[in-house]
Amino acid sequence: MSSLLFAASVFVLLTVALGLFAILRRSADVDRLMAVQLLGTGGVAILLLLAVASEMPPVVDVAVMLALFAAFAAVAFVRNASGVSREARGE
Amino acid sequence: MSLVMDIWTICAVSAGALFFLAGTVGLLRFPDTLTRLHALTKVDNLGLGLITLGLLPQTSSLLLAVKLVIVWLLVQLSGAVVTQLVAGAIRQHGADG
Amino acid sequence: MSIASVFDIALVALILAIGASTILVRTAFAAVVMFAVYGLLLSIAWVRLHAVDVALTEAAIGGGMTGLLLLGAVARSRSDDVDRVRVGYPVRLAAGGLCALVVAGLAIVVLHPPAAVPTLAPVVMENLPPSGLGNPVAGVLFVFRALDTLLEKVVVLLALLGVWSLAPDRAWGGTPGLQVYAKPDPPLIFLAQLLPPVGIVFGIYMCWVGAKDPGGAFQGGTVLAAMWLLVIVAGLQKAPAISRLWLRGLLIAGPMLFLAIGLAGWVFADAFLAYPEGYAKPLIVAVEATLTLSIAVALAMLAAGPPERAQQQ
Amino acid sequence: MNAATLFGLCGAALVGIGLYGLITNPEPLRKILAFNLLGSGVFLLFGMIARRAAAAGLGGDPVPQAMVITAIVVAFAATAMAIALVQRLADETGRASISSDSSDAVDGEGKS
Amino acid sequence: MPATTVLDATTADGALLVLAIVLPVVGILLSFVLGGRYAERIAGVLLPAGFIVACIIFLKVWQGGEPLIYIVGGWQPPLGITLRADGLSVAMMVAMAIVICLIGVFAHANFGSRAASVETRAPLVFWVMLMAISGAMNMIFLGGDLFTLYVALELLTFAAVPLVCLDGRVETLQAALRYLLFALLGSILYLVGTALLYGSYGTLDIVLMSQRVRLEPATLAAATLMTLGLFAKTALFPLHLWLPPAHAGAPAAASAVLSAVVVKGSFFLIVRLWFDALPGLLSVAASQLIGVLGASAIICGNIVALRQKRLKLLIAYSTVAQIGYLFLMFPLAFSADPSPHHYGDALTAGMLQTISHATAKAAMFMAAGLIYAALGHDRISELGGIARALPMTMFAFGLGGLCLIGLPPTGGFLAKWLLLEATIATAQWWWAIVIIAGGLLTSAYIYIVLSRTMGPPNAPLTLYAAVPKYQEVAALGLACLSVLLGLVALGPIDVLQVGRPEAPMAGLR
Repeated sequence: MSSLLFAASVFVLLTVALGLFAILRRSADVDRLMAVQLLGTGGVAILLLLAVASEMPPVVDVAVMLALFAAFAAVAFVRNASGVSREARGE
Repeated sequence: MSLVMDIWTICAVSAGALFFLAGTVGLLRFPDTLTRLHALTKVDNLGLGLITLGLLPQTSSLLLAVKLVIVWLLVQLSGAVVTQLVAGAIRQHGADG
Repeated sequence: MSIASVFDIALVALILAIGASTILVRTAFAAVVMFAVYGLLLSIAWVRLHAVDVALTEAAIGGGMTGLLLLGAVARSRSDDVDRVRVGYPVRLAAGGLCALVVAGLAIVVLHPPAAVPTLAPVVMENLPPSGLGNPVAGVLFVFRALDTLLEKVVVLLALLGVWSLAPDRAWGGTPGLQVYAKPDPPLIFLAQLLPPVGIVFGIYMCWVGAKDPGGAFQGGTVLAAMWLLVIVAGLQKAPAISRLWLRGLLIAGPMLFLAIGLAGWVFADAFLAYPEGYAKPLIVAVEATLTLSIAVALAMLAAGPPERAQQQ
Repeated sequence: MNAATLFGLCGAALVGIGLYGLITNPEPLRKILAFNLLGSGVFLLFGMIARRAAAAGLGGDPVPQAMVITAIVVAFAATAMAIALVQRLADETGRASISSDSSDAVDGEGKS
Repeated sequence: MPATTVLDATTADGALLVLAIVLPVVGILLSFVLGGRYAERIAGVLLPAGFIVACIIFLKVWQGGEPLIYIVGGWQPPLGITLRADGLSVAMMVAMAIVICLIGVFAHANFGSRAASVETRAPLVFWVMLMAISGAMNMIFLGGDLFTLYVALELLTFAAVPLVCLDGRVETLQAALRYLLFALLGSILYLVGTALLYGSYGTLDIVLMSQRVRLEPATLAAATLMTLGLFAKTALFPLHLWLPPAHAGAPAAASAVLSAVVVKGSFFLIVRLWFDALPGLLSVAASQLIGVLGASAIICGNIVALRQKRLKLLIAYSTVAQIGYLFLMFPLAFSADPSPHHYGDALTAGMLQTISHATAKAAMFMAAGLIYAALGHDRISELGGIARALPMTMFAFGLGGLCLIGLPPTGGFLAKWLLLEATIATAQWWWAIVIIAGGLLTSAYIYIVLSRTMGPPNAPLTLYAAVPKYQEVAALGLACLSVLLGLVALGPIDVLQVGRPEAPMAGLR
């Protein structure tokens, strides 16, 4: 079972890597952000698979950590895109 | 019993991994940003969801199982919010951000 | 070749590719995005190295908080995306040669481990039981090398004061220049209402579980810091003015308690930073709990930047 | 080659990549990024050493692991300070770049 | 591995070492919560207290002839951390404590805080950072563990960088950023070395390491990277580019502490590394290379200093040159025909140069700061007549200059004399040329400044601000110290040999 889960994690890793590179070639920031989101989800999945495959339950905590931080890139990005920062600097 | 569990795990994890592939391909092939966002959400809820469900029978304790579900819910939440935020940003400023 | 090593090789290749593109990619925004992804992959690498404590720290600080900080910075300087002044070709060549030399040297060292690999793991495990801790890394941080940990807290405080010192004089004592949204953003507010309760519970769990399993004050504190920042950014709460006494008090509470217990060790356990027999675990847990709070406040304020607005009276 | 060595080599390569970026990138923000890469490469070297020294039922030597945790926190503090400096500088000058003298070029030659 | 390791034990009075580190830390924490109004008062109590502690430690080590050791938490290395005060550490500790205290006196004029006023930025930052520097230096002198020393090094960096840009001008911000990047690169390179050394020997304790060390690729790579990193932090030529703008742009008190104290921290670590942690590992060729860097620093630093138009920049470039002298001790100590005698002499000379430069340079930066405050500028060509207006300040500057040149009976003279003696004894005449040429160049720019200031003013001299007497006294006090340092040859200089290994040249080479 363990090697099958490893195989699944390799598969997920390769998939998201593929997606990542293809998207990073595009120049739009939104696409880059989606790539981060994709890799974030992929990373969480990989960690969960690894936790079970290598029987290291604390690894799930790492996945929780990643999941908690998953939205922050988007939050920072939107703050940038909405232009609020520029106004705030002017005051 | 454990055989049934194992088969369930194999099926669900494989299906989840396939959704990752599908989502990624969607992200690559779909023409505009909003549809790509749509593909992305499939990865969040179905891809990760199926993997989580598949892993549940293999967990050693209840706490661990609960944590797995929490992880999934958290990713769902952040995925949903990120999609909203990005879509909103696109509506305001166009796809270049 | 086992499937695990296939995974490792794929992971390393991806890390190197993303690391290199962080350096080579044209725009600063793309580089920062790359770096956020990079931190995430690195924490998987730490899991593969059986260092879950480090993986947690990397996920929280290396990836999460640093990414947050850099994204914030790049967001502020977007208008400065001017054409990059590139250094000359000879310099790049020389730099490349130097770096190749360094890599080659390090690779030789990596590939030639000493005949008998020295390890302190058995000594740590042998001496861990009196402290009542189950997590050897926490044991090293809070028992054997407690002095480092204490000094590192002072380093963080100094860095914070260094960041604050960059404020203009008129803004001293005011609130950090962390931008909030001008108008309420419903999805963001939704996130800022839903995520922090989970995050706070998880932060406390991290701190509590750190005594016996991977986790601890750093990781817990970072999560709390991130949640606080989220609430501030969403506009649900104001950033505190840096002159607030409670803020200053929280900042030093952890190091102060650590130091006090360390000094008490002089009287009750015959050495500075020694714990009296039988009381080690509760004392360490108390130190960790206060440190979690102090770290949370310190990291959040570090990420929030120097004060920019004078305090409203 | 075991996993520890593999990640050790990865760390070594990252040190090189980070160093290259630190020397050749004129933008301060990119220099800070490069410094973080360099740092994480060093941390991976620690990780390799810890993993290689696995014993007593542990997956790795906890002493270097603890050191990495300390170093990560210190690196974060450094990054925060550097970014605050860059931003203040950008606010003061309107552009985020170290003065246009040839310091970076000389840095590179100095170390080679 | 031979099991001959004799475990150290906490010596009587070892607790003083903890006190030397804890006092500044308490000061930092208290200043944070009590606020800027009290920071100066806290520093005013704790810095002299730290000086007294340093003196007591010095006396104990000198009289006892044995290093003081404290084992933190009762955990023996390699698991735990020891603090160790040998001759080198106590000499440096006392010297740096006294320099820091006098800088504190000097700084009262600029960063003094009035009671019952609101907290202001600069005073709080300055006093906290000053205490942090004092604590970090003590930690560097006493730390017996290479990783603890890394943390101490970072403590020093984070305390020093904000001092550079305390006034928030663009130039100083740029200088601070460049300094920070150099310093971070330096400490990360040091950290690589730490990792590799731990991987080879399973310990970072300096004493244990010196017993276990072998000549092998990992050790050499580690030592090279650590040394390079520390070179960058010490601003050894050609990694000195960050230093002049950073030191010249800072407020006078900060310049003094940066130039006199902070660069010595990383230099001390280089000495610790090569003389204590990895004894006898430095090859003759490598030591010659370090010597060449030092010599280039002396020549280039002095020549560039000679061409400076502004006094503070001149003094900053002279720091670059004087740092060069410190590195001349390596080729002299690790010469082709090693004898313990020259080894000790070169080490003594290096330490003496460190201390006398610290006192002299602090005095000169203070004097330059006073001139700047009085005139509103520090352009050398327009300094005419200032010697008559501020005689005590210029006297302090002149005495410091004498020490840098190396005229008897100053500490600089004794240091350079010992270096010259070592060059003759080890038959390395080429370093003697550098030392003498450096002295001549130094005397040239000191002469230029002094003759300008003693000459008649170009225009009637207008003093913008009165210079407080105690500031002049602080500068003069340091200058006098640098002169009187030459007299340590009569006695206390022996302390430097306390705790040195019996046979430093253990046959590794």
